[in-house]
Amino acid sequence: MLIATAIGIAISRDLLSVVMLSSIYGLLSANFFVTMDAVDVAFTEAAVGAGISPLLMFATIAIVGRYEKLPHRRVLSALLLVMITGALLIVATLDMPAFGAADAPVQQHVAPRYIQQSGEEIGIPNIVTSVLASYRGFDTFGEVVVVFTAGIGVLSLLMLAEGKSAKPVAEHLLKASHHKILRIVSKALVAPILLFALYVQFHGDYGPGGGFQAGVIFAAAIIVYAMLFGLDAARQAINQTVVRVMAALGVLIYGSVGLVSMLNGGNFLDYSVLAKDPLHGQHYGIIVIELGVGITVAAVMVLIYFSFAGRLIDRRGANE
Amino acid sequence: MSEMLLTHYNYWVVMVLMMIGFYIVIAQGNLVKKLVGLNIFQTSVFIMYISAGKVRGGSAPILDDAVTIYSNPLPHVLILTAIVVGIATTALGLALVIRIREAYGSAEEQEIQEQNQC
Amino acid sequence: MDILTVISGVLLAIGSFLLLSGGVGVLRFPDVYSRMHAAGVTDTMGAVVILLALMLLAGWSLVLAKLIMIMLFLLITGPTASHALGNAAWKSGLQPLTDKSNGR
Amino acid sequence: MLTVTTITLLVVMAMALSRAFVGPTVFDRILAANMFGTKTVLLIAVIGFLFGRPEFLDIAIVYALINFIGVIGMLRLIEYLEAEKADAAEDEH
Repeated sequence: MLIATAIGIAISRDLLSVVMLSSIYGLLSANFFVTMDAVDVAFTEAAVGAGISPLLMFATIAIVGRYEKLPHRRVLSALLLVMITGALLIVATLDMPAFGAADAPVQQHVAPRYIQQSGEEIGIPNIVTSVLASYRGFDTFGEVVVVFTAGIGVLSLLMLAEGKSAKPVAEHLLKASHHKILRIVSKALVAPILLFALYVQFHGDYGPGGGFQAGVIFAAAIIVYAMLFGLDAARQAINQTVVRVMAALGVLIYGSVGLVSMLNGGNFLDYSVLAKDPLHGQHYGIIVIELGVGITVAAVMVLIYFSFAGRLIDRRGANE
Repeated sequence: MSEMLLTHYNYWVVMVLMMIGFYIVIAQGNLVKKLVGLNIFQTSVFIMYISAGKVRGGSAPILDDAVTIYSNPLPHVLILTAIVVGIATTALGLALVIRIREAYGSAEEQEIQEQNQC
Repeated sequence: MDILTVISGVLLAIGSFLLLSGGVGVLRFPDVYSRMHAAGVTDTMGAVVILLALMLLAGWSLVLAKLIMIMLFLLITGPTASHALGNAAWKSGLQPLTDKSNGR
Repeated sequence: MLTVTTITLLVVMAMALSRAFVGPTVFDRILAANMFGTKTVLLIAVIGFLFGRPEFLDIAIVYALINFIGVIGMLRLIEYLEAEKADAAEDEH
């Protein structure tokens, strides 16, 4: 089914349906991840692949235009190239270990150690979280910085021309005041979503979840609000400067945990020294770090959405 | 050969997906479409990692007394962060597309190249 | 065999049937509105029935609470989404297929 | 019975997918996407029970929420596009 969807995406020329299909594609791949036991990954893919990324693409399409204009070019040569590469790759897979084999090289290296010892060393049941935040904490720090940088990039690309063409826009469209039912329902939903995001954030030690997922869910709640009550209302509710500061603050929290552990005589991001009992130290470290990750991801997602939507409105204002 | 088919089908699915994404990226002119293709490519890599980490009969890597075999948690960690970074970079790409469209009045590769040659 | 398992099995069967009929409806009906009818009604009902069956399997635990939450969310969001969809389709000027316009 | 339900869900998902392919209007596609989302929620819940680890229903909750958000977002932006089209038509007059 994944393949069928992908082919559909390749064939269709209406960008709207392309995006719709890509959202279905996200849902499908998340399903696949669940059957493959990767619950944390499915969680993230659920929030990102099915929710945020189609929305952003939609916003872009609303700005850029809906249809592809030109016929596909170089189709034959491209197909040929793709076929050859694909064939080579498939030949290469013949040497790969069989699917699901427990003795494949991937399973031999560090994974057994994580599975057998993380329970005693870190003391939290979710191995993914302990690997993410503790064993590979430095990597994750890098990822958070990348997300932060991407946020800055989007801001600097889209905020440049802001205010230049800000004319009043058709009020009723922006605020969607004619969607009474939608507004009431989503008003009722925003608070539970935020609460659920916090649950995901702090329950990440015990079940699937953690900072990345919680951040995305949190941002989704705010995006719903912005969609139905107008961008201005959302900007009033959540001050944009505060969001920007928050994005940086999350990274700062993460980094400073590392520094504190250095001051206490350990290595960078070595939480065992944070408390007398190394287990407690690990717990504190992971909770604080997940918090940092969550804050940064949520803030960056909200910022990205705001700047896209702001662009949309600016452009509309310029048209009128 | 049929044995191969049963044990390696996951890789082949990944390859087909990857090639579809690749095809979209090189053969199509629209920049948004190219980004979607890139996303498909990306997802195929995710699926590759995750299916490599699956252990037959294993269960999700969350410690529980009743479970003895777990799937490999390491690929999960890598892909989890990769997804979030992926969406961030996609957003960056879309922002670039918007700027390009504003500068050239088009999001089609060919038209942009024609304008550049003038 | 436990009576709860039997009941949940029956509920699962009903749910599957509802979903299947909804799927056939979405595939076969002639226009957006009738398709929406097929999908919206069976979606909500089938989902609720299946979740009820799962609740019977779960017994008293955190899982039960989560299932109830899912059910509530689906009950709230499903009809709302259908409403919004129908509203938008109508606003965009799409006419439902009536007897008069049948021979298009 | 759980297995039967899983298979049914997969079949229905395939149906929705084909509707999303064919669907003459945008709304058909959104409808299919929405239906697909509901099916995904159910599938994840059922699979959790099937594999005997039903603790992972959190994912299903997230789906139920995100799916709704996605549909609403798509509809809003389509409304936006329609308004733009109407504006353009007015300009031509």
